[in-house]
Amino acid sequence: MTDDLRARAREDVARALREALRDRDLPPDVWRRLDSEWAEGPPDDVLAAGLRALADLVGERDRDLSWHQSELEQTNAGLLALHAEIDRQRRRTSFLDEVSRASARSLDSSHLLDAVAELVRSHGFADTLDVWTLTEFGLSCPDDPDRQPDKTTRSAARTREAVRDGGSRVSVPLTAGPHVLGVFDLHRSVGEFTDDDLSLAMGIANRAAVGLRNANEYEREHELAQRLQRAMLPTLAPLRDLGLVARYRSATSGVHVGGDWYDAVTRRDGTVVLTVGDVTGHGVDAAVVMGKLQNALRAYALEGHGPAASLRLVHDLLRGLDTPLYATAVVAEVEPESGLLRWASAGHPPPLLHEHGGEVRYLEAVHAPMLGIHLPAGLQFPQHERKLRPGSSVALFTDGLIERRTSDLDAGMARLLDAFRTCEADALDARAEHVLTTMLGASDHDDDVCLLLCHWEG
Amino acid sequence: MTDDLRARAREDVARALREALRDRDLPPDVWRRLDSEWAEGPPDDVLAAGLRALADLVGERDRDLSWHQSELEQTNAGLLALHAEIDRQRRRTSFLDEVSRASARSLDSSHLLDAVAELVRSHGFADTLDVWTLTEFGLSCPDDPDRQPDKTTRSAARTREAVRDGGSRVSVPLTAGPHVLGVFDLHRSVGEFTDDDLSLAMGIANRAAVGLRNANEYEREHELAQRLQRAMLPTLAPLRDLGLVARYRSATSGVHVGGDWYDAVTRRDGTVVLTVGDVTGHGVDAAVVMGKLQNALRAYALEGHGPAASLRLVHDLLRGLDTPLYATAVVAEVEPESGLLRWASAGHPPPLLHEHGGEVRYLEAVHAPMLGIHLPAGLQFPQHERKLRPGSSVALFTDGLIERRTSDLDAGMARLLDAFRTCEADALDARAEHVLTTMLGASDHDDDVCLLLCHWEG
Amino acid sequence: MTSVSTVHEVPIREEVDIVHVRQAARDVAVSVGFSLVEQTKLVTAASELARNTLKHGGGGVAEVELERGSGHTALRLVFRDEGPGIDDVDLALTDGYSSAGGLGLGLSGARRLADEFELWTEPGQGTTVTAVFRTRTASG
Amino acid sequence: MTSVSTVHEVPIREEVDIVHVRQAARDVAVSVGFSLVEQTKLVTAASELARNTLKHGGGGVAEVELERGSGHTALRLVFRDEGPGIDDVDLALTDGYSSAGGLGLGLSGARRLADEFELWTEPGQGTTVTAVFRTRTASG
Ligand SMILES: [Mn+2]
Ligand SMILES: [Mn+2]
Ligand SMILES: [Mn+2]
Ligand SMILES: [Mn+2]
Repeated sequence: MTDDLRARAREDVARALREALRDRDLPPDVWRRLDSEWAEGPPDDVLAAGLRALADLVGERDRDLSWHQSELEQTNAGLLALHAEIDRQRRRTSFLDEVSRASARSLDSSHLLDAVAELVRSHGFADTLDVWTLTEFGLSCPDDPDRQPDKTTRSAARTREAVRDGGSRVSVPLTAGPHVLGVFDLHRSVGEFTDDDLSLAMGIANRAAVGLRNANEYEREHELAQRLQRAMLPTLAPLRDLGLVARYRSATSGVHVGGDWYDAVTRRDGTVVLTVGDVTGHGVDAAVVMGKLQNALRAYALEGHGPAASLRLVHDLLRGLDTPLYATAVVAEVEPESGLLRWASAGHPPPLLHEHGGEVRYLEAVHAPMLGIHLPAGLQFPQHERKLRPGSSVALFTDGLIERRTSDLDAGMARLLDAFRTCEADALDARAEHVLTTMLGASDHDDDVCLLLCHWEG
Repeated sequence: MTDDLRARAREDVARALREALRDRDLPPDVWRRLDSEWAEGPPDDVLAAGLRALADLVGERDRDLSWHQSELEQTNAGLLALHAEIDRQRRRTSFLDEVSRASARSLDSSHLLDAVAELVRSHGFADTLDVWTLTEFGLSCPDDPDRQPDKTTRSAARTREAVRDGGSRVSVPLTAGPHVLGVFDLHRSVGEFTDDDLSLAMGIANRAAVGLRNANEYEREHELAQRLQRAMLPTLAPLRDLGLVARYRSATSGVHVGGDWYDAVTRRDGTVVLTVGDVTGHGVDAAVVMGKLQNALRAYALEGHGPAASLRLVHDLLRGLDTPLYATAVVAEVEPESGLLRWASAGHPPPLLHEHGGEVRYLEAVHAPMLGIHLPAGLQFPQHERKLRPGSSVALFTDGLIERRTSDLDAGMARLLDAFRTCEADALDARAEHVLTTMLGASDHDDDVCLLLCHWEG
Repeated sequence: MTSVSTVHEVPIREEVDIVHVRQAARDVAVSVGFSLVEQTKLVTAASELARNTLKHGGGGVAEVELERGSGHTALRLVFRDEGPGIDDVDLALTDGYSSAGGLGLGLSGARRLADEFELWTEPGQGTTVTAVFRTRTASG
Repeated sequence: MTSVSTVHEVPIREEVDIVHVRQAARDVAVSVGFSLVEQTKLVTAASELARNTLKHGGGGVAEVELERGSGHTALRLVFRDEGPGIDDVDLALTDGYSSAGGLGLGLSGARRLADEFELWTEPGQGTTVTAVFRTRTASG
């Protein structure tokens, strides 16, 4: 056969094969490869060449397919892993944000530490969390003051770094700026803390520490204000010859800084001078004027001035102060030898006398006007006296005890008499508590309250 | 041809074809399908059947491959989108955590609002952030007190919800518990706020609001403590006949509550009584004793007692107080008519006299012991007097002005003389400032300081 | 009112059927306006659950159901097999575990991706897994 | 000391080459101890960058390089083409943009997945993209 004849025969066979595959929806590159196979070699091999070409294609496609299947499967698995990993990170970040928020929710350090501990447990980060706070006496456990920190806890505070103790215990320092404020001890009953957990624990501790620092700073200022205010009222030393009890209750609603005061002082001659007073209004200004009046009254009383003269002198002093506030006060002095009671009042509720037999009455008498208002020059303040019967008590108090927004003054004064009458206690302390409980109950009171009880046994 | 012959011929051809494809690494199902094609039909068609079967397989594999390619491509795109989406969420959560932390970093409300605003800008969440805080006078802009809130801002505060104004402005309320504390106005110069951005803005505002509430509570307590402390020192009213200036500087290191005091009071006869004193120690206890001594001294002075008698009475009063603290004090009285100066000191640095010509000296003289220590009964306190020359000033001060840890008392007293001598100012105010600046400078002082200047023109 | 309709039922007998399940799930998701991220979560879970049906259950069937209510559209995938069942469901849902080998995030990963997930199984009776995916965007 | 070696060079001429690039990248990643998540980020980025080279650059070549130092192993992918280049690089790196159509997270998504990313392009001169992936785990 000539080359020409061979070629023609080859083309015939190829055409026939093309015809046979015509209804197969084959991709273009299949035809390209078949045509190139068919364009070469002897016509007898055309069929086999076509077959081989197709078989090659099947093999290639099969390999490609298995690569793609494998890639798809691995990508799928990778997608799940990526999603799980990022989900873990997201939960971690949102956990830290929750810790930040819990640490800011309260300025009460024990509240916020409880809230953080609760979060740590509910997120399953640790099974127990022990809190240690650094005090002037070292690391202390607020939940159990007798407990001593162990080596790991102390080491975390000293090194300012997370310290492991085995796999299931970690101690992390609570550091805010340059200061170590405490330590968290974290325990797991199942599973170990990974390096990642350690850095998460530090993240938790850092956020809690900032909240703790804020709470501490708030508490410091709050305590300072409270102490300044409380320190304005004297701590009464027990008297030699008389029973004495004093109570102060700040208003439970509104401003908690008040202008009521009580005082008791013993002159060199043994006379005891009792004072209860009430500056109008509340707040810092009232408290400061209260301090001035209380101390001036004590100064005059100590010097030897009687109740009326002391009040008159304090009135002058208040007039000289640059303040729009007024005050009421009652001063009573008792001679322990004789049981003589002298008293004077400037616009104040009268003293109450509780006698041995149980009789209770108010010592109603003429009194001077309020301290600080304009008075005619030379006006004398009235003063009164009476002999106490042995076993009597005198009660001085401010209007906060008897005045309620819901009832009038007379009703309140009658209720107070009843409170003393119904009191079965004998001890002065218990009587004061009974009266306060009966008069104020558990309800809010918007005025502050003073009560001073003095007992003369005779 | 019999069926038998045909089958034999078919098998021969099939075997020959199998042989031809032997070196093709075809998957098992290809052989299965080829064998089943070759087992049927006339032998002439065996070749064509094999060809068709392979072609079918190529087509199928090609379709499967394109499905897998498409799935792989889409999964890849989906993975990118998921990653981008979760990355966005992660950044969002970590942004919120940063906001929480910034809101807790300081108890100074303007600091923390600045920090939050800075975060909001640096994260590109908004281009400008205006802060409004709710005061007793309504919404106020701390950066520009004259600015009035617009309708959108007011609406956010009223409804406690995020309010849009167009696409690029959002106002969100700062709410902590039941209280609205302020509003953030967020502006974008490019792009609009989506619904998602609105909820993120609320998340930012909620976190900032908790920090703001804490800062407000801290500031309230801090201010209360400061006011209580400051209110213990009088606001001196100008005198008719004398120039008067007083300065108090609390210690800049350690406890900021001190026991120094100054006072000035005019008796009804026109005599002016000046006092400066210093209770030992610092802190609340010293401050409270200071308040008592200051007020008692004022009471005695007002009553008419002279400097030595007043100090002696205050000594008795301090002895009667239940406190381990002592005090030093100096009392000076000036008669404006005559320029007569009387003074007495109890363990206190001497007064300084600055005369018209510029001469400066200390009024060194015998003084009584410290107040509060045990004294022999009936001991009189020494009192001194001298006539002032017209244009003279008297300076009373506490040891905090002259005593430094790094130098001794004598050197300090000499420095104080120099400070007065080198003063070129004439006004009393300016002289007080010059002396304080010269003596204390900008360095820390660990004791509190009082300075009282009184000028008699004559 | 909520209506539920079965849109596709795909037999799972060989490897290539996994791609059929993916395609069926993707088609429906696209038709009701799932975002690319939502589609990806759905298709990935469908793929893993189909593989689980094939490998662990010895083949079965996947149903793609569409639940339309006022204001929400949910796509529900149900995979049923009559294989050996799962002995310890909690263990099978633990990250990293797979009794049929592999990477072990299949079931737990699908559960994490889905909005709702339910697994019923009985030793010797086979396993049915239902996974629901919701879209936040309005349905198309 | 840090040593860099080219481990694979894969021509990118047709669709199926994308799978070749994926496989080459995955093989090397597995051999140096990349975790499944790290592998997935790497392979996904490789796939997108290969597709970019094919579609935008009209084909080119991918190189997989390994950088080993004391205590770290990094895998560097380099994609080179001699296509038309990119006119506006910032725009091309914006989420959602793709001048060759498609979903538009290819370049920006790859950049987000990589630890380091560099793009060099010159109109008419072609484009070279380098993406580096580090592993935190010790190298195998
Ligand atoms: Mn009151
Ligand atoms: Mn009252
Ligand atoms: Mn002092
Ligand atoms: Mn001092």
